[in-house]
Amino acid sequence: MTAVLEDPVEPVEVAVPARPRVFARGKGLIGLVLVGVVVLAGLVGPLLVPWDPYAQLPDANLLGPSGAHLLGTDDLNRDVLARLLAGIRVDLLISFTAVPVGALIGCAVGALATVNNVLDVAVQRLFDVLLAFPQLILAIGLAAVIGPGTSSVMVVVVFIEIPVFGRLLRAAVLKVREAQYVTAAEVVGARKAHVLRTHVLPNSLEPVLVQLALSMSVAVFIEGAMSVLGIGVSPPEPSLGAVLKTALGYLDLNPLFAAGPLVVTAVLVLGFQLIAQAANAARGA
Amino acid sequence: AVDAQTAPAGASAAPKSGGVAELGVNLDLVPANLFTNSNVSITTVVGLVYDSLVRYDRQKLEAKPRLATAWEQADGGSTLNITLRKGVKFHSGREFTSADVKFSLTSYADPKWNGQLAGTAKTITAIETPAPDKVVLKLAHPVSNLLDLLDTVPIIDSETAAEIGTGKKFVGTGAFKFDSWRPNTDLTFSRNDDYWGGKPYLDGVHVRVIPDAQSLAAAVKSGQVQLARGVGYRDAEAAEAAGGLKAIPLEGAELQAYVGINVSAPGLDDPKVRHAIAYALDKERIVKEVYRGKGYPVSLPWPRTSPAYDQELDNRFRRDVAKAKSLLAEHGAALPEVPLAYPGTDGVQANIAQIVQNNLAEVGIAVKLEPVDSTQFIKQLIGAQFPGLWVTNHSWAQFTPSTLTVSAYPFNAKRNSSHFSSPAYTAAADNAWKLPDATGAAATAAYKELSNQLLDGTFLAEIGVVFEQVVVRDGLQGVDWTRRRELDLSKAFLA
Amino acid sequence: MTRYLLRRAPSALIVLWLASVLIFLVIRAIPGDAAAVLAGADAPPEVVAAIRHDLGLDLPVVSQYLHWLGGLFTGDLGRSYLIGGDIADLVGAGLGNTLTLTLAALVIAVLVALLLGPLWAATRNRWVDRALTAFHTAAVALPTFVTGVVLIIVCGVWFRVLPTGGVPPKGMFDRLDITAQYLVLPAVCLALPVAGVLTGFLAETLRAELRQDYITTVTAAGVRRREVVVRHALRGALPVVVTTLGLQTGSLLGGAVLVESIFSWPGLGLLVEQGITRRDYPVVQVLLILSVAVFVLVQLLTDVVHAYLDPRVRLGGKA
Amino acid sequence: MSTTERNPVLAVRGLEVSFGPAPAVRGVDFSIAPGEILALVGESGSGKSVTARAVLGLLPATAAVRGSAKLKDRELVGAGEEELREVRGRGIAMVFQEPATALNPVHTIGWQLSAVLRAHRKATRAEARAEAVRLLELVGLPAASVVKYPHQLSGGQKQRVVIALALANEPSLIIADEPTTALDVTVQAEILALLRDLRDRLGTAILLITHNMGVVADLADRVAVMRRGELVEQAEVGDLFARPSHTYTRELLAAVPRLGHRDPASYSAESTTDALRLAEIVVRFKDFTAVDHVGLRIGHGEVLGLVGESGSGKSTIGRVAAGLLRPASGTVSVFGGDPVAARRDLGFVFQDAGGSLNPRMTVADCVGEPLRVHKVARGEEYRRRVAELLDAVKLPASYARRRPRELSGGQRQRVGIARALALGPRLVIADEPTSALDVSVQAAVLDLVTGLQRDLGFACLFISHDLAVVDSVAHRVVVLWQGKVVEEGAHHEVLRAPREEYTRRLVSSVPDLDRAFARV
Ligand SMILES: Nc1ncnc2c1ncn2[C@@H]1O[C@H](COP(=O)(O)OP(=O)(O)OP(=O)(O)O)[C@@H](O)[C@H]1O
Ligand SMILES: Nc1ncnc2c1ncn2[C@@H]1O[C@H](COP(=O)(O)OP(=O)(O)OP(=O)(O)O)[C@@H](O)[C@H]1O
Ligand SMILES: [Mg+2]
Ligand SMILES: [Mg+2]
Ligand code: NI
Repeated sequence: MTAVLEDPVEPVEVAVPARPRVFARGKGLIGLVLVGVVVLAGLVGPLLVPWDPYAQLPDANLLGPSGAHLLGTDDLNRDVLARLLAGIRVDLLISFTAVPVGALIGCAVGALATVNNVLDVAVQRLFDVLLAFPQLILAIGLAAVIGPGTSSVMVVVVFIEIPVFGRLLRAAVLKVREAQYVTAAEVVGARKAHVLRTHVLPNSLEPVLVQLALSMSVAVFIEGAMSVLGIGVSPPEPSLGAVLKTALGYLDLNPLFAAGPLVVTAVLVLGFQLIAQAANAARGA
Repeated sequence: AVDAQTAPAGASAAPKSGGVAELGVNLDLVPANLFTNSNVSITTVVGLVYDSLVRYDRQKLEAKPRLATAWEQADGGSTLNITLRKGVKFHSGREFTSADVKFSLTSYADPKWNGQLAGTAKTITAIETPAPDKVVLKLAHPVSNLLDLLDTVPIIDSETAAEIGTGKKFVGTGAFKFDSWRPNTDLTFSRNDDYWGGKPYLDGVHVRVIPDAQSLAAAVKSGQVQLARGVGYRDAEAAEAAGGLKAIPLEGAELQAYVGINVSAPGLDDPKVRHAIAYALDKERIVKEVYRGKGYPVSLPWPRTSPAYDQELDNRFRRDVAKAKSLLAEHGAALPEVPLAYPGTDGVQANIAQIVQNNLAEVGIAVKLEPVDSTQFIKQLIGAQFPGLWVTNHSWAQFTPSTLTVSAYPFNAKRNSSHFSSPAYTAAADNAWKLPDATGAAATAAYKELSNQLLDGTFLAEIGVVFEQVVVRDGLQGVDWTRRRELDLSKAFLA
Repeated sequence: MTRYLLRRAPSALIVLWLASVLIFLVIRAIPGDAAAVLAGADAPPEVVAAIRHDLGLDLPVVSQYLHWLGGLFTGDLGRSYLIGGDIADLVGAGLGNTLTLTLAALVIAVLVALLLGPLWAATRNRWVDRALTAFHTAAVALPTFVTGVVLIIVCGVWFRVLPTGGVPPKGMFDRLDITAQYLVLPAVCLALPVAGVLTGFLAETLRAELRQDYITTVTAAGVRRREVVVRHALRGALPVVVTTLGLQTGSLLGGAVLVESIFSWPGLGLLVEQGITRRDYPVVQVLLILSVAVFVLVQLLTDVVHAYLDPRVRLGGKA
Repeated sequence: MSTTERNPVLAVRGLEVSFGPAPAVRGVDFSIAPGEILALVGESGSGKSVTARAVLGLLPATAAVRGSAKLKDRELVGAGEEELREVRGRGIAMVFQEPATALNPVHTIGWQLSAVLRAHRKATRAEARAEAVRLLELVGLPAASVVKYPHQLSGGQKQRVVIALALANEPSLIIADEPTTALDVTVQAEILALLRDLRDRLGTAILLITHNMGVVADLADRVAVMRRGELVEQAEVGDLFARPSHTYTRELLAAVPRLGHRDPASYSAESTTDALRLAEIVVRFKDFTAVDHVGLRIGHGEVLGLVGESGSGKSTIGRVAAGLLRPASGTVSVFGGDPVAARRDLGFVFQDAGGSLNPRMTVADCVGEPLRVHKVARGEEYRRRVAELLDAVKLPASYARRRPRELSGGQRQRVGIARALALGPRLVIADEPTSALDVSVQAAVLDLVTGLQRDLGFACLFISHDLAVVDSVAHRVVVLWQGKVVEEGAHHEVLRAPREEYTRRLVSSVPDLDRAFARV
């Protein structure tokens, strides 16, 4: 028998998903742009608005939109646009710190638990318990324990995200552990720690990244709902939820009050979803 | 309305019988608190079901007969002889007698019920019932606010009193019989045909619990309820503008918005600083923007109808930033950041807190807002645990002035939330209380002294006298209320 | 199936037990106490202490826990301190209302998802796709408390076609048309986010399903596109959707807290919020353990339905 | 050929398909006469499937199709969706490669047959059901199969169902895209017989897509050879095997492994110890016995072929030998010790090369992992060793930085082999190292393995279900059936003159290429 292919010719059936390009071009790019716009608004927006979000302006009670106050003023005579822009910062702070922290704790616990069967069962039951509390009820309960405020919103978000990420990573690890390349590493005599570090974890993290994007928008929701319940970010600090809560009381007077936070939330949610979808697609799901 | 004078404006149509009035309230009943709490649904139930012995007129502090037809002092104020109305029946059908008065007053003094006027009730050393329609009260010493007690204590049926706490039965002699309570849902009442004051026009009353204030406003705007209690001030204003209904301030049943001050907190122990705080408050703005003008700014707790009201004294703390700053300068040392507690879920208080923070910042006092949930707020109020300032409402100043200083917890001369005590204030409070009569020259002098003490001490800075308001559709007329905000629908009708 | 349930039972019980401990401890960690609320604003500390004693709040925590647990097993849920009455009665009344509301919301969400999901997955029309993307974003991004307020203003105040809130005066089952009127706004409000999530999820799963080989098989056999999507692909997507639906019950129960308050719907969500703010421990404890139980039950149920929908599991092949 | 030209069922002219700028099919012409079986062969990725799908309009929207494909008089390229639907199933039906995924797992066989039947004609449920039973009987399945779900059928049975689906609307042409690749040789033989029988009885034309020359020899009337999107040769099957005119065709035919073409290779034991010795091995999964008292031994430098149909326990034995699986009973010894302890001297080549490489690691990292794990070499020395290994499997150094998914299947397999050789093993376990590859690549990989084995002299457990492949590499062969050893001996004896009934059946199922080559 003669070898037909002496030299490696152009690879046949090569399916190279050009991930970064696909991601950055389609939905992912739009998503990044949407989130980027909001982040930018939060970062530089307050510099462009002449009003201090905390300043209670004399004789400016519940003014409608005008040239001076593009979105009007609220019940405490503060410029709504200034508060909206400053509020974005607070929400982004919550999203970008609490969610990763929750994710980190969840992932650490979820991954560690897979090492030992008894531990695994215990951790899984614990996650079940945490998941079993409806999010808002958990929020009300925790806020009652630690008192309302930004930090309590963060704690609530962390608690909500822990089981979500814990379960996700655990499932991914269990699946990856069955992969042939893990067996391949075992068969050359690699240690457990080596296998976990170089093979299992890096390949389990992708669903986590997708979930991270989705959870970012969940955090914005939780903040809003907690503000409406009066247990969110404490006044006078502005947040999307706080601005929305005020706006809801004056919808009949000026529907535009509510438009600001709603548009921002929608843009954020859409942006994060698109990113998650694109990440999903890039994964080949 | 008991008398035409106090009937709300607009009651013009001729009364006619029939129909069930639909009411909406934003808070549900807490049966165990029936005699201590004064939330909207409790005061609705008490007003519909129960009667008191006397009832104050809403303009002047003058008691009118209810279940008592006559009363007179003896022994220089240490004895009160009361004659009761005859032929009055409880909703259970049982005849009302002097024994029921004794039972009700005794129950009220029981610490378990923890009635607000327990201090006054405890001065009653003996209750004699010489005849079914006669009651004699023996007092340890004369008190100026005995009639407040008789206005406040609901006459309850001794046979069913045990079931009040469970919310299963409320039996009184009032215009409406209590039928049922479904927690978080509704309360139903039907007409008491045997009511001593005449058969009510309404067939019944249905009270719905609508916890969301905005939904409550929507319900009354859409006509689903004819009367709503607990609608926000701005919502009420907007609803009124839309037409078809009125927001009626409950005049005579005034509330006071105030900033409480813990005088043992660092910095706040100096009366100069407390005065500076009082000067710094923008009371006009709070009344105008938060209460939408439903009230007026004050420096003292007394409403304008109170015998203690003194315009000159009341004008003492008008907003004066310069004065506040100079007082602070006199104090010298820089103030640490002062915590300000408020009930976090109460939008009105949250707004007041933010305005106060802003006002104080202007004169150079840094304030840190601390929202606490309502339960914890009450606990801290009772336990005098507020670390610095707090904002909330108080009442009782609409009654005999001495009632405030002996009963209301923030003012109690012996022990109050502010940790304030001064022999002069204690003496002035005691002096005003132990008067046999609530009005007259002696009383006026005593009240003036009391007011001066309050202003000097300033352990709480009053913001304004404000009103609860009920939003009533034009179709429901003849709505009345007591000084304790109890709803009286005995003469109400659906036009 | 019974064997399957029996196998799952121990872990469900462990979850419930763990939850009961957690609930009990966390609630006691909440500052502020019921006695103070009960005593009222002007009560002297002695009175508060007396009330504490009456309520058994001065007993050691462990014996309070055991007492409560014992009560749960004997069906004695205890009495509410502050809301008043037997907890069993309170919860009974609220449970019916909440179940009605959440089931109605669930039905709406599922119907919307079943209608729009396949349409979205199968459409080749750009405008339909955009409209559905917009719907999905709006449904997911609009918080319940906003839709609730807007729905009330529009349908209850401006047009006055529907009641602004409350429950049917004569009970849920007196006249179904009236019940429907009261139910529609809160149910739609509660259903919307779930419908959005579910629609998106169904469409996503369907798209994956439509890439499967067996879809090519039937397409190549000349089966109509609509039929391919609805009769062939949808069935395969259902098991996954059922699982998602199960996980969404948590958000339905949580959403009920806001929706019930906005629409004055006297259910468990309202009760739990009230219970926590008033420190009515016994009520909160029972409600939380109930919600955990519901969640656990729903998970079991979705597993069973999943198994039923997937013949590979049902008939004992590999999953 | 003349009949074909005059009255073809399907006539394809100048068919071009491109995905974006890259053309996948560039101008293909062929036609099929009624009742004719045309085989379309060619290496992987040459455009066979794309051609077939283009005919039925089953390509994704990203594909641009030009040219013409006529079913009788009906033009299919550019036809509307509804028009194509009319044709699909009734004019042209399709049979796919993977019977496991070609059927809807959540519906019964009967339901799926009915659904397809009712796509083209009005029929009541009962009528459709009766027709479904008839179809199942036509493809040799019991009537009771209608109520079964796909997972309750074996692979061969599933493929019969897929064929029944294709037959449901009596098409004039069936396109069968690799209908037997996923099946065992024995099952493959049955399916091929069925297709031939159907053609004979119903007169249906068949376009058979495959890269298996044995299948072609067995079944086809005519052959069309594709390469890189072009049709390089078309001929009657006999002509093609006897006189291939195109070089590519010649290469293709030469690469096909054939039973009995290697000189008998014998192995003489140099030492008394064995590289691998299994004795009385039993492996159970729950209550299923996968390996039942199996014993085998491999001497130093010996290549042992392990054959048997799918599920017979071959991979399981491989895993036991590598110490990846503990047997329920029996002893395993590698170089006289525990297999886990001997891992430094052991190389394992996985069946699924793609799956056995970490998608995040570069080719160099994959190959070098054993060196790193055992800290054999580092720095410059490490890089040199990796480069040597890549060179040994004929992968250019420029590929070192690529990720596994940027390689072709054959290249991935080479990476797997390089990794297995990294530590200079004395025993290599190769589990179906070529089953995922097409003939030409397979030939290259086999060549590589035999060459390396000869040079390095390691012992090898060579697992495969392809008897011809085993015949061309092994010294000795062990035949496995349902977890038991049924026959064992030198490769030329067992595979050319089997003694056992089962082995005979296995050998006779292998398509006889020699006859095709002999046919003129
Ligand atoms: N959807 C697609 N998008 C882009 N390229 C494709 C697509 N489908 C197939 N191709 C490309 O078209 C070429 C021909 O593919 P095709 O599937 O026809 O090969 P084949 O001859 O059937 O190979 P095999 O024997 O592996 O099945 C390949 O290079 C492949 O990468
Ligand atoms: N982890 C497992 N759990 C349960 N059953 C298993 C497991 N691994 C293998 N089996 C079963 O054991 C039997 C032998 O499997 P094995 O993989 O050894 O077969 P094989 O001969 O390699 O087949 P193939 O040619 O398809 O690779 C099969 O019936 C398989 O279903
Ligand atoms: Mg192909
Ligand atoms: Mg195998
Ligand atoms: Ni010819």
